[in-house]
Amino acid sequence: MNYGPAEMMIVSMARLLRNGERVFHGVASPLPMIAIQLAKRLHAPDLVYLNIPGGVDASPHRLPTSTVDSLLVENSSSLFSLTEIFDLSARGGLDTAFISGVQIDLYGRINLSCIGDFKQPKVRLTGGAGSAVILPTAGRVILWRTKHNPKVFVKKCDFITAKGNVERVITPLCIFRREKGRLVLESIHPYSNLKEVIQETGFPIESRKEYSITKEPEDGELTILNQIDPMRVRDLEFK
Amino acid sequence: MNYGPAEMMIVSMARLLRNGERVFHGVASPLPMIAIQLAKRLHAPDLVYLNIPGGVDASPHRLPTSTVDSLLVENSSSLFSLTEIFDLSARGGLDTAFISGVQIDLYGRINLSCIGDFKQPKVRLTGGAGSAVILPTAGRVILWRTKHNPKVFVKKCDFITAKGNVERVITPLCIFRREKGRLVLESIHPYSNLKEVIQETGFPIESRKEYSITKEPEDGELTILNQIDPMRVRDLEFK
Amino acid sequence: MKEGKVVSLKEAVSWIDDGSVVALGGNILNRCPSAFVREIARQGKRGLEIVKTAGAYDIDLLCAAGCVSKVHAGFVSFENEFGLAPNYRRLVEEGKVEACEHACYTVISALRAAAYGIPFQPVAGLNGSDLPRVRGMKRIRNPYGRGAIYVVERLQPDWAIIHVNESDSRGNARIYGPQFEDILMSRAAKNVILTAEHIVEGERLMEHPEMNQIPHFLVRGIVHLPGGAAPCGCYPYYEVDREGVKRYLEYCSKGTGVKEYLMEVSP
Amino acid sequence: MKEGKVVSLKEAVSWIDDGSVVALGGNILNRCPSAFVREIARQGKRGLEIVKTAGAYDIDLLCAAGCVSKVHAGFVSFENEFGLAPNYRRLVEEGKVEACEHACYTVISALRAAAYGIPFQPVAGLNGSDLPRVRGMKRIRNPYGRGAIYVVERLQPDWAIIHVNESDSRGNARIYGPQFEDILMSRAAKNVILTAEHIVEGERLMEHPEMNQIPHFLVRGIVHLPGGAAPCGCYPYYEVDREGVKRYLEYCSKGTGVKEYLMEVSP
Repeated sequence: MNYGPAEMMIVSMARLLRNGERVFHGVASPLPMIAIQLAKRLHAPDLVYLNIPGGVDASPHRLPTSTVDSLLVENSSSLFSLTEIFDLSARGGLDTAFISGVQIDLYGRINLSCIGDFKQPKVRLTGGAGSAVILPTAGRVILWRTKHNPKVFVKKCDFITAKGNVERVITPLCIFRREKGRLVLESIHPYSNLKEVIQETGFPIESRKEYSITKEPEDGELTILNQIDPMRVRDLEFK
Repeated sequence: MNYGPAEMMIVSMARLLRNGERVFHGVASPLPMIAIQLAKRLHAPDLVYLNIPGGVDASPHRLPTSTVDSLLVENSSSLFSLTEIFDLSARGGLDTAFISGVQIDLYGRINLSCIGDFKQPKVRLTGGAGSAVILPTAGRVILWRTKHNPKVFVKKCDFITAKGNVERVITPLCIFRREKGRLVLESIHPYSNLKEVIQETGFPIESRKEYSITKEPEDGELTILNQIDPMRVRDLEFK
Repeated sequence: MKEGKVVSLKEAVSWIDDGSVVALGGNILNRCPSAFVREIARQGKRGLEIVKTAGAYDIDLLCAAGCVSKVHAGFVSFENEFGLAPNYRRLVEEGKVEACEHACYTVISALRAAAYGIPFQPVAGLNGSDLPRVRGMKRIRNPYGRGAIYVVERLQPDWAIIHVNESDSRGNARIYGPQFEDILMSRAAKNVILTAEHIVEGERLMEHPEMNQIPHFLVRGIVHLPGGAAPCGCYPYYEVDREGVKRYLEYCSKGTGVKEYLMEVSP
Repeated sequence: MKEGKVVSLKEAVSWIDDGSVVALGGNILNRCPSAFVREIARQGKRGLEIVKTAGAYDIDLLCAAGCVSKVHAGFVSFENEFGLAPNYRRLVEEGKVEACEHACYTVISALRAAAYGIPFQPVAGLNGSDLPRVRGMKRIRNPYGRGAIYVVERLQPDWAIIHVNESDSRGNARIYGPQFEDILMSRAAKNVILTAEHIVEGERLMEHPEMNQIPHFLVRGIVHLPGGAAPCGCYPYYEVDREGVKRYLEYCSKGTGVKEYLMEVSP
């Protein structure tokens, strides 16, 4: 079956999720929203899905275009508010969180605040939402970003909005794993190559020798992904 | 109509309450529970009544013998938990609280913790419940105690469980008002007299000249009191 | 049912002084007090400090209308479909609005400090972030053991403006579905104004007092505003009006857009 | 419906190690996990630290049975009708149980610190009380301005034992009526055990997820115990069994009373 970066990224995210663990995504997070539903349909039916509207294990009748939409309380087993989710993470009870970054550096630190100076920014960005608390407190953080170029994957963030327990970074080209505090190339997606990854990454790619090729999305994975997201909400992140 | 100390105390408490204010009583507080209902039936229909089970403006079909009974959420307009009541008081939003004391000193400080040393008590008492937070943070505190003798109204508390914004103290014999940090005699109940109050009080009675005689409970007050408390729950505090 | 604390939109907005700290209920495009916010803009309030974990339309519109001096928030944007908040972004870049960026949890913690009557609230996390440095968040020693922890300063809104599903005329109110940080805001703020889809009989709300998350005695006034969250959604009554959001953004992309937008949209 | 996390009373109690910190839900004689507490006594646990804002039967019985080393509470007594808690009182006076007296709000604040993942929680009040001195509560400076404030140390229960009206077999649970501090306890504790009047279908609870105050993923085990709060009451099913409370107190007034009492009462 056909697939592109969106499908490759979602499937990569879903594969990382474990049955039974507590997983959170926040605002502006279509890919994680879809990846969580996919993981629940595949290998992780008892994954505990937490989101900002507060639905626990929500299973909405259709996917919203906003990932804080009230649809994300549909068919929940209880309500567990954003405040509660932060508390849970703060006390060590959140296993996995998905966070994005406008800039991401070699150490997995992210910038969601500003380009240029914080007080007199060239570009004021969205702000880091909960990331400055989630990155240091969640069991692990999976970063993702739907653009892979040297402006995103930078030598140095203009501002460090958050730093912490980043485990992996999912991009349209590859997957990074964090080892000894630094991002190392874990695998390159089948349609990309090492040259492209190096060219599009602003920080040096370490440990080149050990990377692999990301396993292609399987037909079964793609079939269920399309059932979950027939309207292609996932494409919103690639506009 | 006939009345005794219970009625005199309840009516005295009720008269102090103002329409619209937020009033709280805690555990083991039959007289305040009844006084609040009385005030709401008399001059303070919009008094906001708060209690530990969390009923706002509860109007139970019968009075419980315990003042943390779940009956005290009946006919409430919302639930506002004990935690919320403490928060409210902490931020300056609780107008009036009723608190009792096993020992009460000249400064309106109370002991609910122990007779003798705290660590090796002669008598371990109930503990102060919320008093150590309520006394300093509530707008005013009305103390009451159904025994008036030198063991209750003491020169020196064995232990200061709480100190704070005590405004008045209602006893079976009299009403004290706190002025410049000290309890002064405001009025003596009609069936008692100055000699008895002095004899039964362990601290010196100040400003004797200005005290008055407490106004007797009126028939209207007693009629409604008996409607509210036909089973004489109020007598529990005098056993 | 026009009795009790129910007032007109104009009157309720007139209570808000220039320079006030105003917490806005809802989240991004969900259950925001949009009609109230537009009336704030029409009355030309100035120097407001806005408090919200994550906002979009409401914050952007108030910025565009020149009402805002500071925004205390964790996230300000319309998310993927509609992009960045154009006026907020521009005015922060021009130095006309101060972005008091918070982690969403530090907004919550600062509101907790207000609700709990304490000057500051300890908060987990923030290690390694530049936010504490640029925002002046202090780190203090744990007096009970090793280590230190960040504490955020109390942030007490003068007003919390909350759009609810149902309220009675005294202010006993209900939110159905996601509550976001609204209940905490109602406790943290000095005063609460509700805008309500429905003004209902108190007797009906009393049948389930445990569902009335906002008690009457915290509420100063109620404005009856059916559809008052639009173009944001109000679960379960109506979803986000995506055309309405686009129309706002289109007006903004013109020069004097927001004034014209406010003339077109009612209330 | 005996599936999922539903276990026997014996098994659930067997999980609790000697020396554990155990928070008990309910308040005084309302919705206490009484049957669970009796099984703790029967299994002869030792050195438990009990956490509760205000307790009576449950704390007193555990003290009588020799299970308790410390009681962290604001108030321990049966109120006016039944008087002081006789065993708690005696054992504290004999130096066999330590009364770690709290203001109820400092129990709440210490539990908040645990729920919020922070080492301490600032708390308003306490000025002029002897409690901070004898209990070692610290006062710290406000780093954002003048003044100082008391902070209480985190108190994280190993277990919260909560008697609920309804639970499904996964632990999604509901309390009807007064919740007291139970929801906070469920967040503050490392593990939660529910005792439930009714084990119900999850599908029914999902019809109103907003009423399920305890989410399944916080719950380790559920014991089906209809009447499990007795002689305490469980709103709205049954009131306090005043004869039952009297019977407990009568047994206690004899010498080896609690052992006999535990043999008579079931479960």
